[in-house]
Amino acid sequence: MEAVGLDVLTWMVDFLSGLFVDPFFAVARRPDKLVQILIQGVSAGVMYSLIALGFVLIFKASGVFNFAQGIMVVFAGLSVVVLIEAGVPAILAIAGAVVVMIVMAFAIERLVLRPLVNQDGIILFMATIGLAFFLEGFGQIIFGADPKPVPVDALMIPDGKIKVLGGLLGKPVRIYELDLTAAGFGALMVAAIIVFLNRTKIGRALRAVADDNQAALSVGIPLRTIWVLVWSLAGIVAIFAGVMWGAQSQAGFSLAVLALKALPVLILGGFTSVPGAIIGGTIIGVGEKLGEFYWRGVMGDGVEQWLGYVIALIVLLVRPQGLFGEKIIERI
Amino acid sequence: MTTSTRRIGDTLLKLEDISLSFGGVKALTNISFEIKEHEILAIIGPNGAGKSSMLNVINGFYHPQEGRITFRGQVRRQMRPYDAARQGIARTFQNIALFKGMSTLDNIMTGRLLKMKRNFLWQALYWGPALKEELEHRKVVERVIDFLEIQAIRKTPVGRLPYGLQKRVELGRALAAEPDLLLLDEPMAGMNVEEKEDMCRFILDVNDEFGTTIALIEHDMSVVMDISDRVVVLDYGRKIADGPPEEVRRNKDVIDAYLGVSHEEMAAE
Amino acid sequence: MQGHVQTAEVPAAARPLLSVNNIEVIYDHVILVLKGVSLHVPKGGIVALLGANGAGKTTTLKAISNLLRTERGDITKGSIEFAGEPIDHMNTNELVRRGIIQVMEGRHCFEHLTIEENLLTGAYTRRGGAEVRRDLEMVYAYFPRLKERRTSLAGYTSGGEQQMCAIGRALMSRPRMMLLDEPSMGLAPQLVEEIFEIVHRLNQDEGVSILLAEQNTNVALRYATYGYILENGRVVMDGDAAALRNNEDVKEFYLGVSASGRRSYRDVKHYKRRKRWLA
Amino acid sequence: MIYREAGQFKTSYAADQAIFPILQDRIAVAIMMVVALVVIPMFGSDYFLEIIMINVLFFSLAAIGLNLLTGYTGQISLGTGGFMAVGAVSSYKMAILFPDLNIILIFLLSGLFAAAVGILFGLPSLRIKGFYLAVATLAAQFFLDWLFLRVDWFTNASTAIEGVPRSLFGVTITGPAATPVAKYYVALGFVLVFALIAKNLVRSQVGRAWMAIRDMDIAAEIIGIRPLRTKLLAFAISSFYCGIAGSLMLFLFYDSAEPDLFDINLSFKVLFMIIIGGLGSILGSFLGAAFIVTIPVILTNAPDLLGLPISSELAKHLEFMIFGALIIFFLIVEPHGLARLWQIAKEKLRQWPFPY
Amino acid sequence: QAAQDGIYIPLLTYRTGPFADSGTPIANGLNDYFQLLNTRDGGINGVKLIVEECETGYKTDVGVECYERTKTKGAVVYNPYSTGITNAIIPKTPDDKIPVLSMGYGLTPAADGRVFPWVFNMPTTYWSQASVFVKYVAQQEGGFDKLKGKKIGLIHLDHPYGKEPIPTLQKLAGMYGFEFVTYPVPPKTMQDQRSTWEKIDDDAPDWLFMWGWGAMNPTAIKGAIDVDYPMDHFIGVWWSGNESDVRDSGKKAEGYLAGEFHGVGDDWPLFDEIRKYVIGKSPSQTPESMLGETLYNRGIMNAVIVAEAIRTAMGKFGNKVINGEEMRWGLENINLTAARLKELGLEGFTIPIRVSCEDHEGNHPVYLKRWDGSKWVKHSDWISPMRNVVRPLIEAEAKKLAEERHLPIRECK
Ligand SMILES: Nc1ncnc2c1ncn2[C@@H]1O[C@H](COP(=O)(O)OP(=O)(O)OP(=O)(O)O)[C@@H](O)[C@H]1O
Ligand SMILES: Nc1ncnc2c1ncn2[C@@H]1O[C@H](COP(=O)(O)OP(=O)(O)OP(=O)(O)O)[C@@H](O)[C@H]1O
Ligand SMILES: [Mg+2]
Ligand SMILES: [Mg+2]
Repeated sequence: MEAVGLDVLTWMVDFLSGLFVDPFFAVARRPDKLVQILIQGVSAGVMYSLIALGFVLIFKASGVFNFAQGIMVVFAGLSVVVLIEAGVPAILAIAGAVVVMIVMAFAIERLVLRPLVNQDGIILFMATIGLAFFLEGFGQIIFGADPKPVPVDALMIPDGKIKVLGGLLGKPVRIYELDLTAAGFGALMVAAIIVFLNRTKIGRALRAVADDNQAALSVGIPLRTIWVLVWSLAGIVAIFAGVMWGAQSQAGFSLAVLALKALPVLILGGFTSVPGAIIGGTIIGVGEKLGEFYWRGVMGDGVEQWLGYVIALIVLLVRPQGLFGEKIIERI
Repeated sequence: MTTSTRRIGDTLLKLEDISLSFGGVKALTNISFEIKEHEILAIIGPNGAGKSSMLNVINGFYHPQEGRITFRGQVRRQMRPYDAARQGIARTFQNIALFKGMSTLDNIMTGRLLKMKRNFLWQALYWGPALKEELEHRKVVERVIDFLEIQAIRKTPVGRLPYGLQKRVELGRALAAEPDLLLLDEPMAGMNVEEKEDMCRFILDVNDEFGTTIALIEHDMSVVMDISDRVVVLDYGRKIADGPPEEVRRNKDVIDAYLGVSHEEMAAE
Repeated sequence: MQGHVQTAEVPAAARPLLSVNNIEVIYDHVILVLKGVSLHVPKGGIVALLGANGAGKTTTLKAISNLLRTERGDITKGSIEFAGEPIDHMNTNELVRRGIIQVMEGRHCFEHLTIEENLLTGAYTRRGGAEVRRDLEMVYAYFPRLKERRTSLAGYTSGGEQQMCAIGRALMSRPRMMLLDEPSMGLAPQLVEEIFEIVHRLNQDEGVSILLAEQNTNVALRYATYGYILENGRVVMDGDAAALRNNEDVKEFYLGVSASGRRSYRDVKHYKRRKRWLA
Repeated sequence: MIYREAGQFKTSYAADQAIFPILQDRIAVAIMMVVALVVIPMFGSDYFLEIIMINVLFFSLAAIGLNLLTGYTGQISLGTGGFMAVGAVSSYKMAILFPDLNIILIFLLSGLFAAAVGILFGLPSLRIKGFYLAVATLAAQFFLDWLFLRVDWFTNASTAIEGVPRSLFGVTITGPAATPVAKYYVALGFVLVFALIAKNLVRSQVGRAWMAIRDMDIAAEIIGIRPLRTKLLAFAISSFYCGIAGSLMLFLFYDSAEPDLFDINLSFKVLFMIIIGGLGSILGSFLGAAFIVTIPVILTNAPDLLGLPISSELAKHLEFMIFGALIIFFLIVEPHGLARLWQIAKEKLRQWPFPY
Repeated sequence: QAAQDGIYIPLLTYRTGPFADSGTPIANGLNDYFQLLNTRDGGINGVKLIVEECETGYKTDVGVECYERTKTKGAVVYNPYSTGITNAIIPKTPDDKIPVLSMGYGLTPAADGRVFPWVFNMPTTYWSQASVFVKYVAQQEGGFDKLKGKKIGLIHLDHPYGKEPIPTLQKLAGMYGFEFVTYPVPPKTMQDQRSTWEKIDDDAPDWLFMWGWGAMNPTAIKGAIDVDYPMDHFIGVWWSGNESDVRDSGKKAEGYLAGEFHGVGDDWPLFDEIRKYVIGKSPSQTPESMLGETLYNRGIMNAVIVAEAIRTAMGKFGNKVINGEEMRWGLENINLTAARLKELGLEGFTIPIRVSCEDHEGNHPVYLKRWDGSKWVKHSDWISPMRNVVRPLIEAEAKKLAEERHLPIRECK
């Protein structure tokens, strides 16, 4: 009995020191690695945010949890790639993809959202699942099922790496130009969206629509226009996300599942907050990369598969609406 | 169930120096009053005066920052709403809070929840004692349904019912709990005269037959004047009057704050 | 009695601003709710729509503002015209642009917006910041309580405050015609009067036409020029407000006064079932 | 006017509370029972039994489980796959560790394991609601995925977990050697019993408390329902069902499966079933499971049956498109699912030949 | 009905889904060879081949559906092309009496033909291959004794397939004293490998093996480039050695190695025949440029084994539509000699293949190929696996499975 108790005790001590002590030794051993992991975390976070942003826009505007966002990202990315492969200049290819996404927004509004106006969130969620299936089939027919490399040169996306801080940390830290580009463009895009939402009356209208579709209609907010607008916007964000994700690996339909990575980001930041998507992304990105790297010894690999969700869960227990989400109104 | 005649008894609920605020908004300031057994107490006041908040305090949904609540001699400050329900406080809501996806019958059956004792394993069998219990309570509920004259909508999902009937079902749900204290928040809003008459009838009968104590909020002064034993008037979170209807109606503060120009007509009618 | 309103302001020959012709409404493809309702609102008139719970008042208003479709309801027969133009298949926002606005039953404020933001959404279809600000001040003048609570989230305000907010929001759109669904619900008596005063003033000063569904028959008939009584999805009676006020049945069932004067609620001992005009 | 209750008066509350109060319904159900118990096993091909019927059955069980949680209690869960995995893994483990334990008992126990895990992951539901909760249940899903993949003990260090062969009353009912008919009866037995139990639960007080929480949790609390207890009970029972469904899936269908088959896609699949079938409807769970299981099979076989010469690749893409479009189409026709559609159809029948 | 007119061969393929990129060339290779036999020779020994694709999308449940649907049509052999699907149908085979040929993938212990008479994973398995990689490393390092203290990493898809080589490598690590570290990559996030490569960079293993599939491969190669991992110490399994895996990185991936058990390129007479009889003719969907691609060739190789097994079976049972049981015999008694390969127009394409009642793998040698920045070139000689290590592992694991699953153990005379 006692021996067993002792075993359990040592195991506990080992486990806890693995969690909370060993990482500090690891950092002391290679401080450059910590900086490197932080950079990786932020970069990964930015990539998650790019997907989360599309979710947020659509959720804000229609209270729809758009399951098809992942596929839209793939669709948008592939449109650019395929157009460039067909010899279209990069800038026109992007314009072409924008047109594709706007057309898609119109179609979705007409065929899915309009007939389902004023339905529960879960029903619309289901409809977007239907949409995701449809787009997956349709997309593979027109683009082919095989993933395609993103022509970074044609798009003038730098993809080299810069080594910095070598003197300070003993070993240099790598910064990837691709990540810098993503972060830079991401920041620009977020700023533009925030200005657009706050400076125009559309922003307020969006929140009204999300709160109560029917009442929004009744005061004359043109739901259909708003939907098309927001889905187009989300589509444009998707182009960017698609190209960036594609450049990091390949543009193909298997990217769609990565959209799940955006979910903890969303809840952490709050479903309706644009800045929340960015900050949430960064927190999740950094948190899970740190956990994955420094807890490998005690937990094994793959912690990052769920750590993001657990971080989000813990935050939710304190703030049920996420960090920046609209307060959940509980009244009777 | 006592079939007492109406006889106002001792203090059932006593509120002392209740203060409640939300951030900067002071919803209630130093409010004290009592509710006596078997009486019908009306709470009136302008919009935003804190009436609904008062009911929320009584049944434990809001927790006042200050003050003391004594219910049946027991002092309490903090409790969860379900404890209030356990102690025999039931209520209806200003914005209808029915269970929209359920039928009228099921809604009223939920009111019996605290009285049912079989655990879920028995219920899973739906047989023997569980079935017997279910049927017993169904009988009680049918009595409530008969009483409120809503037999025809027994099986209709309440979400589809017109507003007035929903209010009635909500009353039914509260009644099914056989409460000692019944809190009604604007039970007659959105009803025409005839329907209000029905509602008054129900309220008076409950009070009469079962001796249930009732606290109600209502904006229709003729209703308040006709059926209440006592009226408490709130304004901006403060109590400005407390007394029998006739007296309150003539109170200058009440006229200024609440009744306004129309009190002449009210009085005339 | 079917006919057009005859009031001082409106010449007899004027065509009604809004006319609803014999409409039939079905929910969910199976529940028939309106069984041929016709009504007319003259330009500059105040028309009251009365009826018991479930008679179909709300449904009628929603049919006009075309919010029905969002509830899986459908107009299967009849037509609706506004200023001589059919509008039965026009979008709600298009109708708002044309000047018809509905104040929905049950408040429907945007919970997560502040009171002020709620009011401003009412002006969505309008341009011109200055004018909108002026109207905002006007609404605040009507409802001082709203001004006090302007920065609170609407979801946290009291029932009456929300009702004021809903009405104020509709006013912000500068409508030509308002569809009011139980505007007095949950309001203190003083405010009920005030609201009707505001409605009256809008009607007089700005020529806004009003269609009003109301349970507070007393007040409604006092301010209205004409009234319709709905029972079970049919119009069972209509006429000038004054005439309705004096009708015995209306008195009995809607005004609560019988031959012997107003009954006390305490004295109504026996349940009496309303005599249906349509058995 | 074939379908109506005219002339059928109920003389007791008990009769009124029967599951099928109308005679016509009772006859229809009796016929369906005969079909399910006799006709299908007698005439169904192996393919039909294994690929369609057994799938529909264990998915129905999972769908009922999720429906109790999401449809009746309003707690959206995306952890179904994880809870099914708990069932599958624990039944596999028990079957290996205790070779003499009765297989039916093993299934039931695996449900209990899943219920325990369900309770654990249901705890946040006190504070977290709606889509936020949905994403929180994903934490359960991904954690369990990871756990079963990472900790060898659960899978006995092999790459797949197996549906170990077992027999009942001398008939082999699990494992590859069991006949489809035997497996079918096992699945049917479980589904019938547990569907009945679920129906009983939702029409008694527990069910009403769940629905009250779903429709308006604050009001429910005010009338005396304890939210956490009620929600946890829903999590427990729901996971119990899902756990058994997971075991059945392993033992009656896959025979051998990697634990990662019980991934997030499975969670979504079951969620589709209850939304398409109808939230808050036991019948809907069956209809939804039937829809989601059979439509792809029909679509896969369609080009072949119609003799259309399209490549398997194109056929697959079209299948996705049509499946997606069908989901949207059904939602537009009736957002409340097939069960409601069925109800409306009955209502129409009742009024027939009058339009309304 | 189908089976009356010819030998029915269902193909469980995936031209859709996340792994379509790898699935498509394989499917094309398989199809094209059978189509060639049909159009050029009128089938095998005059018996037509009826080939039907069933799209699985690499999903196990869909694969099982395909299996159940096609098995009643008289299928003679299954090529599941997914370790998951293979695992799921293996238990069904003894009752259905249809053999499974999982060529170079699937359940490695199934190589024990006494426990799994219906499963064949010739010409070689993951375990054998892992031992070949270690052998190669030892060669480079200058002998097995030099392995001591070295660190060998394995980056793998975190999926039954990816985990296959782990027991062997662990065993070898124990034997030769090198350190063995794994880097699992979850399938769902295989396109985001940042953490994995940071870990590899931190640990700096001397050699790195890869068991990847689909989009994991090109992403991993980019990851290696990102952290400057030496390409010539990075060796992929034969499923991580397709052109599409490295083409994208081009020159930067120069030096990357991968295992292989058949020829690369299209310098064999057979490919001319395919060009002549098949390409551009329905139902073939192959673009001409795909000929000679690694995975296309793998499909061809797979088809050759199937066809030769049928021929073998016909040798015993007669030139007729054979059934699954006869096919099983054919597979077990296959003898693909160098001479036969030459006849087929594939001289030197692969090494001769033979299996036995006990050994369904054959333990065939493997070689390494090298990416030169634009194409694959043969890099090493054929290297034989360490049978003395691998075979006992296989037998032990097969025994364990036999006990768990109550499988009968067949006597091989
Ligand atoms: N969405 C709906 N689906 C089905 N039936 C409905 C729906 N909305 C209303 N009904 C039914 O239509 C009838 C008329 O309802 P309506 O709301 O128009 O009545 P009302 O006159 O406004 O009543 P109240 O005074 O209570 O507001 C009622 O019987 C109601 O049950
Ligand atoms: N949860 C809350 N958070 C913030 N403010 C609140 C909250 N609940 C109530 N209030 C505020 O407290 C005040 C009193 O509200 P209450 O609902 O009690 O008013 P009431 O007397 O019921 O009014 P009405 O007649 O309009 O229903 C209001 O100004 C309201 O905005
Ligand atoms: Mg109130
Ligand atoms: Mg109404």
